[in-house]
Order: sequence, then C-alpha cells, then structure tokens
Amino acid sequence: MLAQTIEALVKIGLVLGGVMTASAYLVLVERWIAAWVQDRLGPNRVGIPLTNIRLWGLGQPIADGVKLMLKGEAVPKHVDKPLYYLAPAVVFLGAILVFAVIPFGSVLPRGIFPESWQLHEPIELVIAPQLDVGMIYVLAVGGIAVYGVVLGGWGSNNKYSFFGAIRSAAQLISYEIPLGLGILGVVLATGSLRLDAIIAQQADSGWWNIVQQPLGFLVFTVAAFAEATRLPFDLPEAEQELVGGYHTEYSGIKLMLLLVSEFLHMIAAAFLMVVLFLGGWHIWGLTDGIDSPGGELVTWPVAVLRVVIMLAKVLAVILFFMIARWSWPRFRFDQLMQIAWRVMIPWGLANLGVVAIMIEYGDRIGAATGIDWRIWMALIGFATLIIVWAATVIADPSRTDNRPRRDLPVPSFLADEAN
Amino acid sequence: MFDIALLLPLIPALPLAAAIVIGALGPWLLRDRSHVPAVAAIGISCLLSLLLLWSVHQEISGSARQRPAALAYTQHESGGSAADHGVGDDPAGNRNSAGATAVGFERIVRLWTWAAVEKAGLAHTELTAPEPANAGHLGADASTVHTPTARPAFKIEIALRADPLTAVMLATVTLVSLVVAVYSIGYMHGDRGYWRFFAYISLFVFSMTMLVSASNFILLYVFWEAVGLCSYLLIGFWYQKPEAAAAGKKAFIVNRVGDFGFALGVFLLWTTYGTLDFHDGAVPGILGQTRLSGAAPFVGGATATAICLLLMLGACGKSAQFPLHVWLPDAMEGPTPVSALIHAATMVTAGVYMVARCTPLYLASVEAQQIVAVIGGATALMAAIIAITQTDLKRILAYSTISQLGYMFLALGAGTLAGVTAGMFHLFTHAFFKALLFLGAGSVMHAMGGVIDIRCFSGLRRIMPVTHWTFLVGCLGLAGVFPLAGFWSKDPILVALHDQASTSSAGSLYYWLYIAGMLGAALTAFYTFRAFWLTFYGPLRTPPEAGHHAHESPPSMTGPLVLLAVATLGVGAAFGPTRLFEQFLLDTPSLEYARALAEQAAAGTGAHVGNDAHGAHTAVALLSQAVVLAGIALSAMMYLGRQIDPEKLAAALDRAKLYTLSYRKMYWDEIYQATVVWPAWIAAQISAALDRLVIDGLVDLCGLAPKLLGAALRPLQNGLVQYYALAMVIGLLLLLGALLW
Amino acid sequence: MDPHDKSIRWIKPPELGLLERSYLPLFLDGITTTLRHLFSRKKTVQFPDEPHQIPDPLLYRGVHRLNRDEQGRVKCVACFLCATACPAHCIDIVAAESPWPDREKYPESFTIDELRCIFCGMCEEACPVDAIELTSLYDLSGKSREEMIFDKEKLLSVYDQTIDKEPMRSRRQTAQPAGARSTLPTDRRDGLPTDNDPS
Amino acid sequence: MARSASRTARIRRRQLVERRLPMTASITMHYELALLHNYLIVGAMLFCIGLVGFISRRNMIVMFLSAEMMLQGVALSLVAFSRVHNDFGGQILVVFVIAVAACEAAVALALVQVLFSRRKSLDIALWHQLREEGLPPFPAQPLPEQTPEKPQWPRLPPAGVQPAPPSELTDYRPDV
Amino acid sequence: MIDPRHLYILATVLAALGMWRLLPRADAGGRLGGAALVAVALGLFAAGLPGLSNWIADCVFYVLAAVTIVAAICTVTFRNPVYCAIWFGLSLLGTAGLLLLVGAQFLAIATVVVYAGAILVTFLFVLMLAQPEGRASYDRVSFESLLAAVASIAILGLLTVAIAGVFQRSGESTAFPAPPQSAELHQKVLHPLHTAQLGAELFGRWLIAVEVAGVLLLVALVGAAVIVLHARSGRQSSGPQHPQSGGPQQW
Repeated sequence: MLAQTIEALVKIGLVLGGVMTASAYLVLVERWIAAWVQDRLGPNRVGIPLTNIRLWGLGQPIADGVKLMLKGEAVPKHVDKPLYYLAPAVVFLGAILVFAVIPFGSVLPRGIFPESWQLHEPIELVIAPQLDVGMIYVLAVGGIAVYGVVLGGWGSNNKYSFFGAIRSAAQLISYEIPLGLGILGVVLATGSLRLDAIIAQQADSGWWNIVQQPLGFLVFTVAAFAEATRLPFDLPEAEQELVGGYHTEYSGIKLMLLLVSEFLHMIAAAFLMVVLFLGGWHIWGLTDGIDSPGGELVTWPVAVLRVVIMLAKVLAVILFFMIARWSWPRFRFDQLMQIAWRVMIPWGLANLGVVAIMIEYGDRIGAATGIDWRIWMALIGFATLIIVWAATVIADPSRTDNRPRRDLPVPSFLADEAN
Repeated sequence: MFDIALLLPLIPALPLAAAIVIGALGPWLLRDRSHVPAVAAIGISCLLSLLLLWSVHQEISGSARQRPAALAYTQHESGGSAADHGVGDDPAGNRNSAGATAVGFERIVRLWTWAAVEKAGLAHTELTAPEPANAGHLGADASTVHTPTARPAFKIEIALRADPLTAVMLATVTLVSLVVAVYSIGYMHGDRGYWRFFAYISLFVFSMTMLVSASNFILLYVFWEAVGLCSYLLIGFWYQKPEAAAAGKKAFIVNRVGDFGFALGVFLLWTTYGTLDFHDGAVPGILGQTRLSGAAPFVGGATATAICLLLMLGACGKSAQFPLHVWLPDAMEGPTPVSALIHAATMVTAGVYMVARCTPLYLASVEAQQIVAVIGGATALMAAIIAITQTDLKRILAYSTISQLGYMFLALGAGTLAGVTAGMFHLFTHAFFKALLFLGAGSVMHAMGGVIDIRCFSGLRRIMPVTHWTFLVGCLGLAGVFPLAGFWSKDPILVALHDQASTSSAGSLYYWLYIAGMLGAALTAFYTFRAFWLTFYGPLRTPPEAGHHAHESPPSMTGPLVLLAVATLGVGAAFGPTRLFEQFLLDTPSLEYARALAEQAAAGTGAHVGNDAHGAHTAVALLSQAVVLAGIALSAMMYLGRQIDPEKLAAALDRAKLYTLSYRKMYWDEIYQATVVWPAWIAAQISAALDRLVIDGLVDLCGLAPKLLGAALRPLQNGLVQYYALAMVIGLLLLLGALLW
Repeated sequence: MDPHDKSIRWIKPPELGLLERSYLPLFLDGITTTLRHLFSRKKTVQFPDEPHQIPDPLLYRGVHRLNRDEQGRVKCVACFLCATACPAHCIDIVAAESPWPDREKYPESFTIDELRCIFCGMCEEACPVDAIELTSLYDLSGKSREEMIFDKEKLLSVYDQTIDKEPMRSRRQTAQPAGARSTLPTDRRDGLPTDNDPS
Repeated sequence: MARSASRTARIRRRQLVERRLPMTASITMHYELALLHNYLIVGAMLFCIGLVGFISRRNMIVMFLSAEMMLQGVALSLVAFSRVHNDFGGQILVVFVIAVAACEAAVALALVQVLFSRRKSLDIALWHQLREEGLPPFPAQPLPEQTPEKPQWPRLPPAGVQPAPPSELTDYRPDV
Repeated sequence: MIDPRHLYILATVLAALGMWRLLPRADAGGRLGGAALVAVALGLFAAGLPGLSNWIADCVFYVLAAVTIVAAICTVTFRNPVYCAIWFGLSLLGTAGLLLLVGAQFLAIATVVVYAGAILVTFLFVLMLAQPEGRASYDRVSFESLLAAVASIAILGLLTVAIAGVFQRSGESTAFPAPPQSAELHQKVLHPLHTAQLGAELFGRWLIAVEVAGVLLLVALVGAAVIVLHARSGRQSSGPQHPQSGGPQQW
C-alpha cells in the first residue's frame, strides 16, 4: 500500500513537474519560434542570474514565472468575485487532470523492486494505469475545462471577457464532437479505451493510425487545435477583437494559471495525437514490441528509448502547433462553426463508417485479395480522405453570408444612432 | 413476339404513368410541354392496343381449327320444376341442348389479389348442384363439377382480360384518345390548366382502358367510378365558370343514381352467383367458360330481371339514357376535346359495353331485354326530337349522342346476336364520326372565339374549308348515308329490330321500336344537316368574339379531323359488308354463347339465321336511305334554300306547344327540379332545423351539469405546471404514506 | 452603420475557385512562408554588443545640440522661435542682453527637458540661425529626471562631441542636390503632381 | 484491477466487522448491503431536493436543473441496485437515462430560448396559458424592486483635461 | 439503542423547515437558520447510515455524499441562476464520484462528459445570454415554498424510513437476497474490462433499446432545431418585407 502510494506520488511528481517545466520552456520555445518566423532572434539574454552567462536565454521562463508570481494583482471592483477566483483554478485543474491517463512511455522492466513492496510490475509509465475508461476520461476532463473559461468570462463582468467566454463555450462544445469522432475511429480500431492499449495495438501491428485513418487524424488534429484554442482557432482570446478574451481582467498568478493552462492543453493535445495516431513510443525496428502487456522483453535501454521517442514525437507535434500559429490567419467565428458542424463532423462520421466497415470486413477482403488488409485499410483511408475533401470543396459548406440584412428593419440601436 | 400478358397491363399502365408524371412535374417543369408524356403514353398504348388486337386475331384464327370438340357435358333437360329456383327459364332451358362446345376466346392476366376474405359468401350448393330428382340423370363428371361448394371466398383479383370485345374496345378507346389528345395540343394551347388537362386525359385513358379490360365486376365498378371522376374533373375543368362547376356536379350526382343501381346489381350478382369474376376461378365465373358451356346455369326469373335492370340503371346513368340523360347536354361545358372523347366516343359507351359484356345475363331475362329496348328507343326518339330545335352546336351533338346511344341500347335490347353485334358495331363507328363532329365543332368554336351558338355565325365554309369538308363527312356518317360508317352500323340495328318484330313473341313491341328507329333516323338526318347548313352555308357571318381574322384551325387540330374523316369514310365499308367485325366479335365468350343459343333456336325452329330475310333486309336498307334523304332534303329546303320558312313552321308547331316542348328539352330539367331537387332541399332544411333546435338542445342540456361542476373546480387549474406537480407530489405522499403505514 | 444607407456601395467578395476552396494553396503558402522565414537570416541587432548603425545620420533625430559659431560662441540669438514651435513645450530659454556686438540677445540659459521632448525636429526647422540641431545620438539615458534636463553647457558639449561626425546644417544644405520639386511636371494646369500620374 | 482485487480481498476479511456509530446502535451490515442502503438514501435525497427545486423555483432553467437532479438521484439508486444484483441492467438503464436527459436538455433549451425571446424573461409564471378560461393570471407578488448596484466603470476624462485623482487616493497613495 | 428510523423522522422535520427557510422567499430572511437546520438534518441522516466497514471507504463516501447533497441544496436555493448551475455542476461531480466508488466507471465518466461537459455548459450558455441585468424578481421568490418543501421532504422521510426499515428487517430474516460475493462481482460488474462488459451487454441484450435511444436523440436534435428555427422564421416573417426581396443580393 505504502509502496503503491509512493509509486503513484512519484509518477504524479514526475508528470506534474515535467509538464509544468515543459510548459514554461515551451513558452520560451514559442517566443523563439515567433521571433524566428519574424526574422528576429527571440529571447536570448536571461541566463544564470548575477552572471554574464546567457545560455541562449534559458533562464527566461524562470524570470517570467517569478515576475508573474510576484507582480501586484489587480482585482477589478465590478467582478463577480467567487466566480472570478474559481475560474483559473478550474481551468488549471481541467488542464492538468488530463495527464492522469496519458502515458509518457511504455513500462519499466520487471524485477527492479523487491517483491515485498507488492508493486504491480511492470511499472507502467502513466499516473493512473489500468483506468478502463481512459479515452472518455480525457473527453470528460476536457469538458470540465470549458467551465473555467465560461466562468472567467462571466465573472469578469466585462463585455470583452463575456464575448470571449461565449465564443469559447460554443467553440469548445462544438469541437468536442469532431474530437470524439476522431477518437472513436481509433478506439474502434483498437477495441479498447485505454491509451496504452492503443499504442500497443499500433506497435504490434506496425501500422500507425495516421496511415490507417488519415481522415481521422485530420479531424482530430483540427479539433485538437480548436480545443486547445490555438491559432487558427484562437477565437476566445482574439487579441485584435477582444483585448484578451476571457482573461482580459486577470493579472498576476491567476493570469499565469490561465496561460499555463493553455500550454498544458496544447501539450495534452500533442500527447494525444502522438498516442492515438503517431504510434506513441513506437518506431519500426527500434522499439517494436509485442511485449507490452507483460513487459517481459523490455530492458532498460528499450524502456528509456521509448520514453525518448515518445517525447521527441510530442515535441515535434508541439513545434507544429507553434509553426501553425504563424502560418495561417484566424478563422472568422462563423467559419469556425461551419467547419465544426458542416465539415469536421461529416468527415469524422465518414471516417468512423469506413473504419467500422474495414474492421468488420477487412480481414475478409484481405483474405479474398491475398493482400494484407491493413494495406487495404490504408488505401481506402486515403481514398476516403480525398473523396470527402473533394466533396467538401465542391459542396462548399463553409461559406456563409455575413452581409448585413438590408431586407430587415433597422435595429433600434442603429435607428437611434441614425437619428 | 408480344405476349398478351405483357401487352394487356402495359396499355393502362402507360397512361397512368403519364398522369403521375404530369401531375408531379406538370406545374413546374413540363408546363407547355405537358402534352408530351400524355401523347407519347397514349400513342404507345394505342400501338399496343392494335398489337393486342392483332394478337387476339392471330390466337383466334390459330385456335379456331382446334377448338375442343366437346367438353362432354351431358344435355341438361329443361324441366318445368326448374323455374322455382331460377334455373332454366325458357331461353336458358333451351340453350343447354346447343352442345355449347364453343366458348370463345379469352385470356386472363391476373396481376395480384387485392383483397381476400375467406368464407365470405353463402354456400351456393342450391345454385350449382342439380336437383335431387335430376341427380340420377347426370353423368359422373357432371357430379364432380356440381359438388356443393363451401362458402366461397370473397376475392378481388386485379385481373385483366383479353378477348375480342375488349380488344376492339381498347383499340377504339386508345385510337380516339390519341387523336383527341393530339387535337388538344392545339385546342388547349395557352390554357392555364394545360398540364392539368393532359394529366386528367391520361388518367381518363388509364381508367377507361382498365374499365374495358377489367375481368370482374368490382374492378369494373371501380373504374366505372374512376371514369366518372375523370368526367367530373374534365367537365368542371374551367371551374371558375359557375356553369361548368354546376355541370360537373350535375353529371356526378346524376351518375350516382345510376351507379347506385349498378352497385346494387353487383351485390345481387354476388349473392346470386357467389363470385364477381367474369372468368372462372375457384368458383365458376359469372361469364366464365364453365357457365357459358352449360355446366353452371344462369339464374333466370325475377332475379335475373332484377340484376339486369339494376345493371341497366347503371348503364343508363353512364350512357345518358332516358331518365338519367339530363347531365350529358350540360356536360358540354367542358372543353370540346373532352366532349369528343369522353362524352361522345368512349366513356358514355361504357354502358353499352357493359350490357354487351353481360349479354348472357340479359338473355336470361326477356323482360329486361325488352325494357332495354324500350328505353333505348324512347331515348333515341326523344333526344332526336329535342335536338331539332337546339341552337347550341355542341348541344345538338350532345343530343345526337344520346340519340345514338339510344340506338345502341335499342340494338342490344333486340336480344339477338345480330342486335348485339350491331350495337357494338354502331358503338365502334359512332366513336369515329361523333368524335369527328365534336372536334369539328371544337374547331368552329376555336375559330369563333368560343361562341358556339349556330345563330351567331354562318357561311363558314369559305374560311374553314377543311373543317367544312370533314364536318360534312361526319354529318353524312351520322345521318347514315349510304357508303359511310353510319349506314353500315345503323342498318343492322334496324334489320335486327325488323327481324325481331317478325320473329319474336313480342313482335308488336319491336315493330313499334322499329318505326321509332326509322323516325329517329329521319330526325337525325334532319337536325344534323340543319346544324351543318346553318353553320357552313349562307352569308358569311362571324360573331364579334371571333375578331377580324377568323381562320382555319392549326394543323394539329385539322390533322385529327382529316384522320377521323377518312376513318368515317372507310371504316364502315371495310367492316360492314364484309362482316369482319361481327365475325371477330363472335369469339368473345359472351357472344359466342349468344351465337350458340341462336343457332340452337334456329335449329329448333328449322329456320336459318339471316339468310331467309335477305330481301327484307334490302328493303329495310332502302327504306332507311329514303327516310334519311328525306330528312336531309327537308333540312336543305328549310335552311339552305329557304323554300320553307322555319320560323313559320315553328310557329305552326308551337300552337300545340310542340316546338316549345322540344326547345325546352321536354322540360326534363324542370321536372327533376320539381320532383327531386326541391323536395330534397326542403327535407334538408327541416332536418337541419330539427338537429339544431331539438337534438342539440338536448345534448347541451346534458352538457350543462359537467359545466357547472367544472366551474366549481376550475380555480385549481391555474395554468402553472408547478402547482400541478405539487398536487402530484401530495398525492404521491398520501399514496406512499398509505402503503407504508 | 445603417445597412439601408443608399450611399453604401456593396462590394462583392471575390469568388473562390475550386482549388482555393480546398484550402490547400493557402495551407501550403502559409507553411512555406513560415518555414522560409524560420530559417532565414535574422535581422536583429544585438545592441549593446554590436553598435547600432544608423543608416543616414543626417536624417536621424536624436539628442539636441547647441551649435557654436566660428568663434566658439553659442550661435543662438534667443529669438524663442524654437520654444514657440516646440509642441511639447520642453525648451526653456532665458534671454539676456548680448555681450557681443553682432546680435542683440543671447540665451543666458537654454534648457531642454529631454524627457518631455518628442524629437520631432520642429525646433531645428524653426531656428533662423541654425543654432539648435538634432544629432544622431540615440542611446540617451539617465538615472534621474534631473539628469535628463539638459542645460546650455551640456547642449554645447553635445556639439563638441558630435561636430566631427555631423557637420552643421548650414553646411549640410550646401551639399544638398538641386531641389526635387523643380523637376516636377508643370504642364498640368494646377501644376501639382498626382499619384496616378504615370510619369 | 489487481489493485482493486486486493482491496476487495481486504474488505472481504473485514466485511462482517461490527462498527459502532457515534449516536446509533451498532449496526452490523454486509458491506454490499450497507453500500446499497447508503446509496439509496443519497439517491432519495437528491431526488427530493430536486423535487423541491422543481416545484418551487420560478426560473425555467433552474427548474430544468432540478429535474436533471431528480434524474441523478434515480441514476444513483439504479447503479447501486445494479451492483447488489451483480447485473448490468441498472447501469444500462442509467445510460438510457443519460440519453433521455440529453434529449430533454436539447428540447428544453430550445423551448426556453424561444420562450425567453418572446417575453424577455425566464419567469415560468408568465406562461400559464394552460389555466382555465376566465381565471385571473398569476398574481405577481409585489416585491421591493431591488435595483442592481450601480457598477462603477472606469471613466476617461474629456480630452485635454487632467483626470482628477480618485478621492480615496488623494489622502493615501500607497503606490507613490 | 436508537432506531435510525427515528433519527430519520427527526431529520426530515428539520430538513423540511430548513429547506423552507433556505428557499427564495419574499421576506428574504432566516437563511442562516435554515442552513443550520439543514446541516443538523444532514448530520442526523449521516448518523443513521451504516458504516462501510472500512474507514477509507467511509471517508470517501461521506465526503462525496456531503459534496453532492450540499451542492444540490445550494443548487435549489441560490438566488443567482448562474450559481445554481455551478452548484449543480459540483453536485454532478460528486455524483460521478459516488458512481466511481460503486464501481460504475463508465457511468461516472459518462455523467461528467454528458451532463457536466455538454448539458450543463449549454444551460450555462443560455443562462448567461438570457440573464437580465441584476437579480430578477422571479429569482427572489418561489412558489409555495413551505408547502413544496414540506411535501417533498416528507417524501424523503417516507423513503428513508422505508429503506431503513427494509434493511433492518433483512438483518433478522434470511428472506432478503444474499448480497453478491466479491469474486462474483469481479466476474461481472467490477470486471477489469468493465467498459467492454457494459458495452457487450448494451449492444447485445439491449440493442433495440439502444437503437430506440438513438432515434430519440435524433428526434430531439431535429426537434430542437425546428423549434428554434421556426420561432426565428416566425419572427422574421412578421417583418415588412420578404427575406429574399431586395436584399444585398442585388448587386
């Protein structure tokens, strides 16, 4: 019991510390990339304090954190205080709780701890192993995170915040559906909701889900961007329109929690993309493993290598997130909604249908044609992607008419203005 | 090549499909092209009908050689005691000795069973089983046929039949429909309801073809009603016109009277025969091979008379015969192509068709035959008299239609095989020349801007030569001038009557009918040519509605006219003297039966049908020609040459109120108004008052008590759902408390 | 804005082609631009380590200086034109009787509050004797407000520091090429150039 | 799973141990039965609290929240029964309850939205057309109008005029 | 020895009075007293509950139940509907925890996903859009607060007393069905692949019901859309012009 508690605490500490540190440093990376894309150098001065050692600016996150924590906090007079205080906590909680089920490696080798500790070996590198509802848990926690934003916006009692909150609520609820649809395809292919099982399935077959379900990957990626409110979907805090969106009225450590939560969302989304679609810790030839359930064949080098590969993949995805930010402009809000409801959900459904059919009949098709059915699945997956994309392009569902309605009577507030 | 089983359903199916297509797409897609599906479907149907006709002909001529010699029926003696249960009245008793080997040609196409009720009817053992006394005389196989049936099942099969009668009717109907549809393209051009018209026409063609090819009474009745519906829709096609709407209503209601009789007749048929099929099924069909070949006899006596008269009532309604003829002249409010197609050529002949189809039933009842003949004769004469004085061209033609239909019934009522075939032949030729005349009248109306009163125009032959010549052909055909269709079809009718007058037991009755027919022929010639002279001769006058440039109609209208004129010229000569039509029709089971009966009668009397009286027939023909020419001459004198002043003559006749009698259509509308409409209206008013005052008052009184009670409880219903929920909770509380304590 | 306003001209949005609707060109365009810039040469100047190169010192408006004439005297004649022209009211002049015969007044004290100054160059424009000028010194900083109020001596010392690099305006103008405006087309009726003119 | 197996093993060892409650008599109850008992009571409480809210609250949305709460109470009881019967039936019924609740929420929200847009109020008392004819409408209880506290928005002075410092800052300025 | 049923009756009376005081009323007083009454009543209820023979389980259960019930009471009694929704969210989380405790992993998460993640947020959304400025008068009064509280809580009393009575009798007689053994539970309801088991049951034995529920969801979706769209189009059609005539489409 004690050993298990300690094991859990160690893992929690590892994950929390790692993720928080990572998010701090990812801020630095984000600033670097922002600078580089704009032909600047980015922060590169803050190194070890009181010395001239700059270390390419690696001390910057510490300085930022300290600054935000020590800064005076201004609480506006007009806010709804309980909600205003509750919001950052909820946002942060929602962001951090996701990591309970996200594996950051596979397992540790057996036999490294004494029997008397009664540990369940091999140690799985995830805080809550064996949680049977892993994937839905992710969705549930993601749903909780909406509250923080909504409450922050409402509690701030400020129209920019409120607009941001309302937009955010609509966006997050809408994009939960394509997110779920993207996940469902993978879950269907795996037959389990557990993330380690999803990785193991990809590793065992050697076919990553991105190859098997490219359409699902696309849908999931777009939905993940939107759920993380990253550009081009950062409507809730669109600076040009809403000052700062729902965190306009926040400052100090509360602001830091909100900002860190955004990075945590991004990290979680990157982890999920890697786990669901990019094979997790798997690389062909390096970390192939039929062994994941028992971990018998896992040796220390393999275990470490898997962690490294997984984190490398995650980092790559995060870099993509950051580069994407500077590559494409923000969507208009109506376009955002159109994309969710009229593009991504049909795509997700199409993907789900194709995956279901292939899971059910794939081996028969394979047997009939003499070709591995996973090849068929990949081919059909890409064909589906092209077909639905082409259909979407032709049907053009994301177009909306935003022009003012001149056939309606002038709204009263405009009429007053005219007078 | 084409199987009958394929052809037969296709013929009605195509117009139905066209009707659906036009109905669905007409208002927004087809619009001015609405005629395309209709004409195409009817055209193909027409082609298929001709193919069917040919196929039937091939089948008959192929199978005529190898008809089974005998079905081994024993002769059934006619017993005097048979009368009490209706078997074997004198014609029926005699016919069994005919051998009845030939039962004609028929082919049944069963599409599906619409309804099936097991053990619906009464057991008809007493109908089919021989009397116990006669049982010994029957052969072994006869007893197997005559086994007492269990209670028969009531089955409605969607069964179509192909036999010569149906084939001829189908060909006639679809051909005339095609011609009229083509004509309508020009005539209805630019009308607001263009698509609607062609949808209705297609629907009508579907209904009519189904009617003539139906093989049971239910289906016949259904499509009998369906053509009535189409007729109603098309009469009231211009429903904005109050006259058209009223005419449609009148037609519909008058037809209901006839159809009620028809329905009763069908019920009686069911209770009598235990089936409604024409053909043999599990039970021998009413007109089926079994019954016709003598295995299951027809019911005679009062039952037969009742059945026949009820059916006749239906036929009277549909074919506008004497008491129920009043709707047809009013039906001329519809578009002229409709008058030509429905109210002259096809639908109104449904009654004739039905009576002809049921010939064996009528043969079982002499009284019914005579009544048919009397009604036909009366109608023919009466309508002709009325037509003399009418001034509306279409009404003249309408009354002539009634008159000609009367001729047909006269022929059917003659009760001889020759009469039946003559009636059908008249139906066939009449379809062409009456359609021609109506279409000609439509052409005139088209040119005159909708005016149809012959007093308003004259001398139109100069501006409408084609219409003039074709109309002339039609008039000659209708009048029955020698080589034209009317002569060849009307003459056999008169001959049949003449024969019947000389041979029948009721000779004097038929003699008077023969005279009425002659008189009718004269009057027909007179009024036909009266209208013709007044319209096309004399000084050129056009009504102001026609505008300055009254002109001949477009080719799409004159083309059908010419086609029909050619048919009128040729069809009589082609089928009349050669007797092809008659020979062909004789292979119809019903008529085959009549022939067998006639042969048997002839054998009984030792005479030979149709041979001995050749001289008499020539005399009849010459007499009729003379009468017709006299009528034409008289009209020419009155209206062309003005040797006789028609007004003076009218004034002279009117001293005995004769002219007014004819002009006011013998006051039939007024009589109906006084005897039916007003009493019904008064009764309705009384009933309404009674209902409103007495019955409603009582009911209201009963309703008052709950109302008072409700007023006391009303405040509980305060409209707030939560109070209702609270009441529920309190109720639940009481319930739980009672349960737990 | 009243959408019923008749004066509004409604502009039709551009129709997108199939390819553009597929989002792929935009996608590729965005990512290639980003990647190109990601690896391109950076333009940042590492300021304290590398000196900032001002492209044209003559155009740059930095710290003020008070010019001296040939005899080393302050050129200013205390006419107050610069103080009048200054939109930030940062120039404070105390005039006094000139000790020299060639002018009536001279500034007894001449103070510029560099914290209030907006470096617009109006004073330089206004000065009739080219006494006040803006140099290209940009790294002006101080540890107190008082330090940032430049008096006459300090302004003159700026002149002493910078005179070698930046000659006085009067001398600059001689080096200027012939006036650009004289080359403008004059055949137009109003004689004014337009942006649309193809020449 | 193995962990929970060991936990239940321990529970099995102790499941008949008596436990003394502070006020009541010592109640000996099988672990599963005790669980069922407690869950039923909690479920009943949720249900009844929801009932109170549904009957008495006038805000339409709060009414719906209360209705959902009643569903939650039922769901708790069902799941407890499911466990004590060792059968998935109860849980599956809860799945359907959730589905029905989702439907209800969708339709209810649509209705609320429409009703709100008609009367600009969420008051259920405005909607009593179900009442009998001739009855007076629901009497609105006279309430002292509670004027909302006037929010103090920061205001910019007119251009060119120095903003006057807030009164509380004229005496004491901690930031200077 | 105190019969827990007596405790429950006492608690019911207190809770009814407390709820009455807590509900929004025109006189707007006595809320603190109401809260105290309700707290005492809850304590009495808790005292009547049998222990779970494991102090950890006890703690977890009592904490979760307290969170659930207190949040539920707050939901019903708070004046500000936004707070009501938030409290309801907390109550839902407590319920999810209770479900987790009893081994229904999937339902716990599904409750959070569907209720908290979707339904409640949508409620909140509408509430925020529809909430007028200040506190609405209808949020400060309630219908028949005394009668509603007393009747509803009386039902609670009946239920709790009945439940307690049934369980007390079960200790005496053997007629009560034997509770399942832990091993049995782990074979079925607490199976390690709990979700898969539930899914197999759901899509096997209850497939038709699932289909029906799916149809119901679809109908609700369409219905909701139709209600809103219909209302919207109805508003528009009352405007002076037809929507398509003379709009900006006329370039």
